[in-house]
Amino acid sequence: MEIPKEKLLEMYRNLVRARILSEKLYEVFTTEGSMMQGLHRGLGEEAIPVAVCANLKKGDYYKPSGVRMHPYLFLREGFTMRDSIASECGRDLEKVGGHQTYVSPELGIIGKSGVLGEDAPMYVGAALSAMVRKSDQITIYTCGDGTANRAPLHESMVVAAAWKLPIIFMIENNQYGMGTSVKKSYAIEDLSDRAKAYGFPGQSVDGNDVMALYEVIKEYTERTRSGGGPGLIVAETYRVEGHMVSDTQLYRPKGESAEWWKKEPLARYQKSLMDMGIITDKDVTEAEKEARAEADKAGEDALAIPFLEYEDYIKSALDVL
Amino acid sequence: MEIPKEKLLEMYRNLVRARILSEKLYEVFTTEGSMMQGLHRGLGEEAIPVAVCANLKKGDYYKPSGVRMHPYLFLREGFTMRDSIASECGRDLEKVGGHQTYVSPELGIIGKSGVLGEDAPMYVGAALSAMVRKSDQITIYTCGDGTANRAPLHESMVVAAAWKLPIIFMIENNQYGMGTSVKKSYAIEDLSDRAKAYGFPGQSVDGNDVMALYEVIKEYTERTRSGGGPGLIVAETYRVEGHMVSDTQLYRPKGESAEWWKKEPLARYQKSLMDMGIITDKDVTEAEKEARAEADKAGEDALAIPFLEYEDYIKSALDVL
Amino acid sequence: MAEETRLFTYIDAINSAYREEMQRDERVIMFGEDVISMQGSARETTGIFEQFGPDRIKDTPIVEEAIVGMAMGAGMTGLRPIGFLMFASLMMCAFDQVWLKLGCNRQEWGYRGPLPVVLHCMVIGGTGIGMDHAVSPEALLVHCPGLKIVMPSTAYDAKGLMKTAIRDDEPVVYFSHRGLYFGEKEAIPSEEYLIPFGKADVKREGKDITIVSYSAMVRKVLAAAEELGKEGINAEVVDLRSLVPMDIDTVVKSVKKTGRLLIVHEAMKRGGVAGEIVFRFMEAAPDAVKTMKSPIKRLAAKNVALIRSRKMEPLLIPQIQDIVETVKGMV
Amino acid sequence: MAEETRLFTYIDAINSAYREEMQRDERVIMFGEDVISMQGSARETTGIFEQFGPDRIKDTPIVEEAIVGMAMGAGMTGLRPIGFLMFASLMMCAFDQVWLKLGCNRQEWGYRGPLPVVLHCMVIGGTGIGMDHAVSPEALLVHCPGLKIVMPSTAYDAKGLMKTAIRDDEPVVYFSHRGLYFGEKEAIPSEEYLIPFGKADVKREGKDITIVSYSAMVRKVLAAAEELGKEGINAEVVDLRSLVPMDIDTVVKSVKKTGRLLIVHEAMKRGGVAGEIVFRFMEAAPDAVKTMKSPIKRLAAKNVALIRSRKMEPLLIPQIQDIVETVKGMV
Ligand SMILES: Cc1ncc(C[n+]2csc(CCOP(=O)(O)OP(=O)(O)O)c2C)c(N)n1
Ligand SMILES: Cc1ncc(C[n+]2csc(CCOP(=O)(O)OP(=O)(O)O)c2C)c(N)n1
Ligand SMILES: [Mg+2]
Ligand SMILES: [Mg+2]
Repeated sequence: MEIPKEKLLEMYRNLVRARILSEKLYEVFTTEGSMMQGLHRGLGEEAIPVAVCANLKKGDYYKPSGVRMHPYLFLREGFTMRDSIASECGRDLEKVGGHQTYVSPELGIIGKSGVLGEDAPMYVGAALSAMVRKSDQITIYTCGDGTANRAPLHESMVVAAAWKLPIIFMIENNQYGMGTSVKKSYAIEDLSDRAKAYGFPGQSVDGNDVMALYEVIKEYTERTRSGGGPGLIVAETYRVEGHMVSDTQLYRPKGESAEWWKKEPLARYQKSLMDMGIITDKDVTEAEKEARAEADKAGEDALAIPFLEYEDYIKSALDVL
Repeated sequence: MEIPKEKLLEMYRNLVRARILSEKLYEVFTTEGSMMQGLHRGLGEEAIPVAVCANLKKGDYYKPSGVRMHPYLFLREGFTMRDSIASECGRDLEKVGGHQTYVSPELGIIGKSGVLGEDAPMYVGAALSAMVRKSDQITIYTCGDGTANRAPLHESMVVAAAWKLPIIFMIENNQYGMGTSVKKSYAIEDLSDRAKAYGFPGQSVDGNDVMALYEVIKEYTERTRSGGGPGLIVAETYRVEGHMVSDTQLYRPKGESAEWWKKEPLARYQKSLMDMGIITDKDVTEAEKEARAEADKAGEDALAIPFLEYEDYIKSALDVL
Repeated sequence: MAEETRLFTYIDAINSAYREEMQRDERVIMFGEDVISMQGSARETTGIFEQFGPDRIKDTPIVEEAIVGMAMGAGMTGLRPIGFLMFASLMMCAFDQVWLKLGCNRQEWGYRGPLPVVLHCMVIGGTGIGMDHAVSPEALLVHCPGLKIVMPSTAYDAKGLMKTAIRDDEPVVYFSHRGLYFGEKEAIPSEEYLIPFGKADVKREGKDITIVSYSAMVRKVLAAAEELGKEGINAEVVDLRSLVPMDIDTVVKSVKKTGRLLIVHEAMKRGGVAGEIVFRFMEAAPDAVKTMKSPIKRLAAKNVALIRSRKMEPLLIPQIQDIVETVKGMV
Repeated sequence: MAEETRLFTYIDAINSAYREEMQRDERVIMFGEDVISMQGSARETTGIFEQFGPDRIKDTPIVEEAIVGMAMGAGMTGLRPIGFLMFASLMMCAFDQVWLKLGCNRQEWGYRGPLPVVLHCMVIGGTGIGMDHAVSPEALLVHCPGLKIVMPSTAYDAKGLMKTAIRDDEPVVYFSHRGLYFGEKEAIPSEEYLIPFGKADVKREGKDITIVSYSAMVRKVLAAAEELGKEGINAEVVDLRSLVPMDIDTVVKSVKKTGRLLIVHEAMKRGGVAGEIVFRFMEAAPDAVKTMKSPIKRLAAKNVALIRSRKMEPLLIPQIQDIVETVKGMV
């Protein structure tokens, strides 16, 4: 498949923006008074949302992987980096009419569950809804390798398969669920074998390779959108940092992370595009500069957003007594 | 594989006994004052517990399929037909030190859940326990095709696979879960494909063919007992009656049940054994006569068992307040 | 049948609410296990498939978590789903979905949009089927921030409350009771009517004691009240109808008149809804307790699991005679 | 460290109970998510793997239902498992396993054998992590027939109650509170000790009001009592320690002395444990309410979901100042 040049460039700019958001999040986290609720970031895993968003249409439902990938939703139409930072810091987020977590059905996101994986059936419900409403919206639900073992993922795949719903499940296999290696939590090598249990297509792909990802996602979304039913894509990547800041990472073989970092998506993609003659050093510098400016402004704007007032929350939460 | 003659005869007698229990249960159900809690019987599905029990050792844990196969536990050492009937009628069952449901860890049964499938993790726990205790006990957990779609089955298979536990999962595929055909609840043809998701062996077998069942179960139990980890066996059979007595069965194509009844296990097995020269008409008559006598006595004995007294229950249930 | 005579059983009434609302609003859909193939647990969904077709009603595989979660997802994306769970106990398999997702997440996320989901579950205590099927879990849900809880005791209420539930923009858990399904038929208005949540109904007037109850227990309380009436004890029976929101004012008004309060529920005593009712009562009328003619009491299932036994299970749940005796001990 | 000085944080105390009991009885095993790789949610299991090896402690995949169910199965077949759930909220994903299987089935089946299972879960309200993580679900379990519920507030209690839990032949749910984990160190006896369930502990004596609480709220109540003391109001603080069984006698005794009762818990008010406490109190001392100096009150989280916000969440849970003001309103 030949990926159009504009797509390649769009994804490049987005990957740079995503990476710079990863960095910004750390900055914000360490900023006194930001009130950010922990830091679980997706450094090195940014290629996945970039490639997904490049394949989505307006109105499609998309949930990035559970713990760490939510902020990259800013890549979708209707959202901004500022929203992402504000959301992580519990600021008043007008997108949801109040505060906090990205929820905006019109913009294609219906929430995320802190209890991992419990949001999968909701997204299946969105897919069902699109089918009943005879809309051509598709749904992409992503979770981590650890979460993929959970009960609701299974029931979700069971119904999606039985009803041939327009949903694609993605597993972001970053090799760890907190401190537990996939090697310990799975007896299969290729996580996309899970699809065989349900009777829909499944495929693993290098999750640090933007173009490979784009192509697989394109194939799957096209099939699903034209009534081909569910699919499962496993994106192989790596969590280069600890699960969260305080993680001592003793469970991890020395050097493993450094080895993987050599395969991180941005440098690789940049090099490919340069080799293909699509970007130059100057483009790189410019993209970074722009993204940096965007992120700085977003950080400032986000932290300037007030917190929801206590009374407003109580009132809006409709205390029924 | 050559099945020893004694095994063949043992299974024959057990299949006759199981069939006659099926009939007896209906009698008891329609007996005034028996207080039987509904009738969901396993008529025509008796080959499965017969072939399983022929492969179990004392101390192995075994749970027959959820709704309808529990009474056939009498085929195991330590249990009797009387226990089965008493259990279905809520009579005082000394096996559990009180009443009701078969539970007797020493005899290899640790209970069953009315909420279907929720007992699977318990049986995985029994398998774990055997492994930790360095015992060679294996566990066989069976559920129906409908139940096999449920969440706890999935999580059970996930851990069993990850830890290579000595457990065999069996799906008794009788083609329906209440009124819902497997064709509607699965997008796969062969339910044993589920095993591929976990990385252990899986196989489907004619669940109305005693000898075929015996051989597959033997292969699987031997592998599991010698440290080979979990397996999945799907026994293809058919629920020839309604889900329960009041079931109008409108969901079922006319004639489907009659067609399957031609394949019911007892007549087939009887014919095979006769063709093989292992039994004669006389053996058949005798086996039936004996089993009938056993069942009649069991019915009488069971209904003569008193109900637990209210105070005893309250006391024994340890009302902590 | 029901249509002609305008006499409805409880289950006819629910079925008729389903149909009227599905007719009225095509966004209303329903799904659950065997809702087509077996018309639900006990014919709740008779005729729906024939009338509304496969887009509006669906049989699911046996996947309780998915049923509840899908209802939430469909409810956020333009539909008004009714998720059907055969038994209320099956909610236990989908508890995170019911409690944290449907109940809490909307508030936790700050999402202000509609979440028009009805979960309909059947309670079935008293038939000997055991705790695994027969648990009445309302106390667990009353403790959840964002769920409305409805438990009707008559055909009339069942219909009016179901219609309100389907039109509500917030999640509602609707518990029907199997013990009421095929009871005596009631005349029901042929004109459309709705019953608002949070309005208790005085099902019987009296002056000697207030008995507060809901769902199938109301029938037993009314029978007990009849018996007590013969002995000159006049009980007022307050049917809460919805537990969230809870109409405590009607309870206070009644107790101020009678001076006595007994709360009766089918669910287990320890940790049951009686505790919430009594605290709400004391908060609404802090001084009333001082002048009451007898201590407030509760009557509920014993603090043990319902046993799977047709003989034993009914003994664990309050019966008419238990109510009669408890009241006699109070007046 | 802890070993030398005999000064223990709450989490040291739990860890030391684990070790002593695993040392004492080789049937005690434990498993849960990341109990080896990350030493639990917050170092609960430090050193266990090193001391007892891979047969006795296991990291599971992320499978909460399986963790609880396996504990039950292992408990019925000769072991004494501790199932570890990172957050109490994760119990919601395994609710049928906890409530109907572990809690009810033994009674429902009539099984009389031992079921020595401990579920250890962490409660973490007040840090801004939101309802999905921070829910304190004890009220749901108090309504379950066959579970014992333990919620210690000090390192001393945490150790003694954990040891009792591990030796109990019935299922125990043990809630530790993250807010206490790394608090001030306490001196703990170097000799072995156990604390029985069902014995409340008067953590502070007083004569003006009885404040009943448990878990982390006890610390806040004690701080409030100190403040009130400065203003001449002398509060008696009763720490229930276990909710099932519940020691209502100590509460009655205290209230008979003080004439006032305030119940404080971190979980949401509606349907919370305060309702059960007050009903137990009225059942145990039916006449006491008549002579009390002020109406019984409860202070608990607002009837909304805990929001995922470091700024807002703490405001939804009772704080020291709320307790002080409520008490002032009562005396
Ligand atoms: C149901 C549930 N179990 C456990 C946790 C605690 N927890 C938070 S993140 C995490 C690891 C998730 O791993 P994975 O799904 O692979 O996502 P990743 O962190 O690698 O992106 C765990 C166990 C949780 N939040 N929800
Ligand atoms: C979790 C759960 N969901 C639904 C039910 C109601 N129910 C009882 S039997 C049954 C069908 C089970 O089908 P299957 O597993 O194929 O077993 P079979 O009846 O065919 O032996 C259902 C849905 C239940 N008991 N538990
Ligand atoms: Mg991961
Ligand atoms: Mg079946």
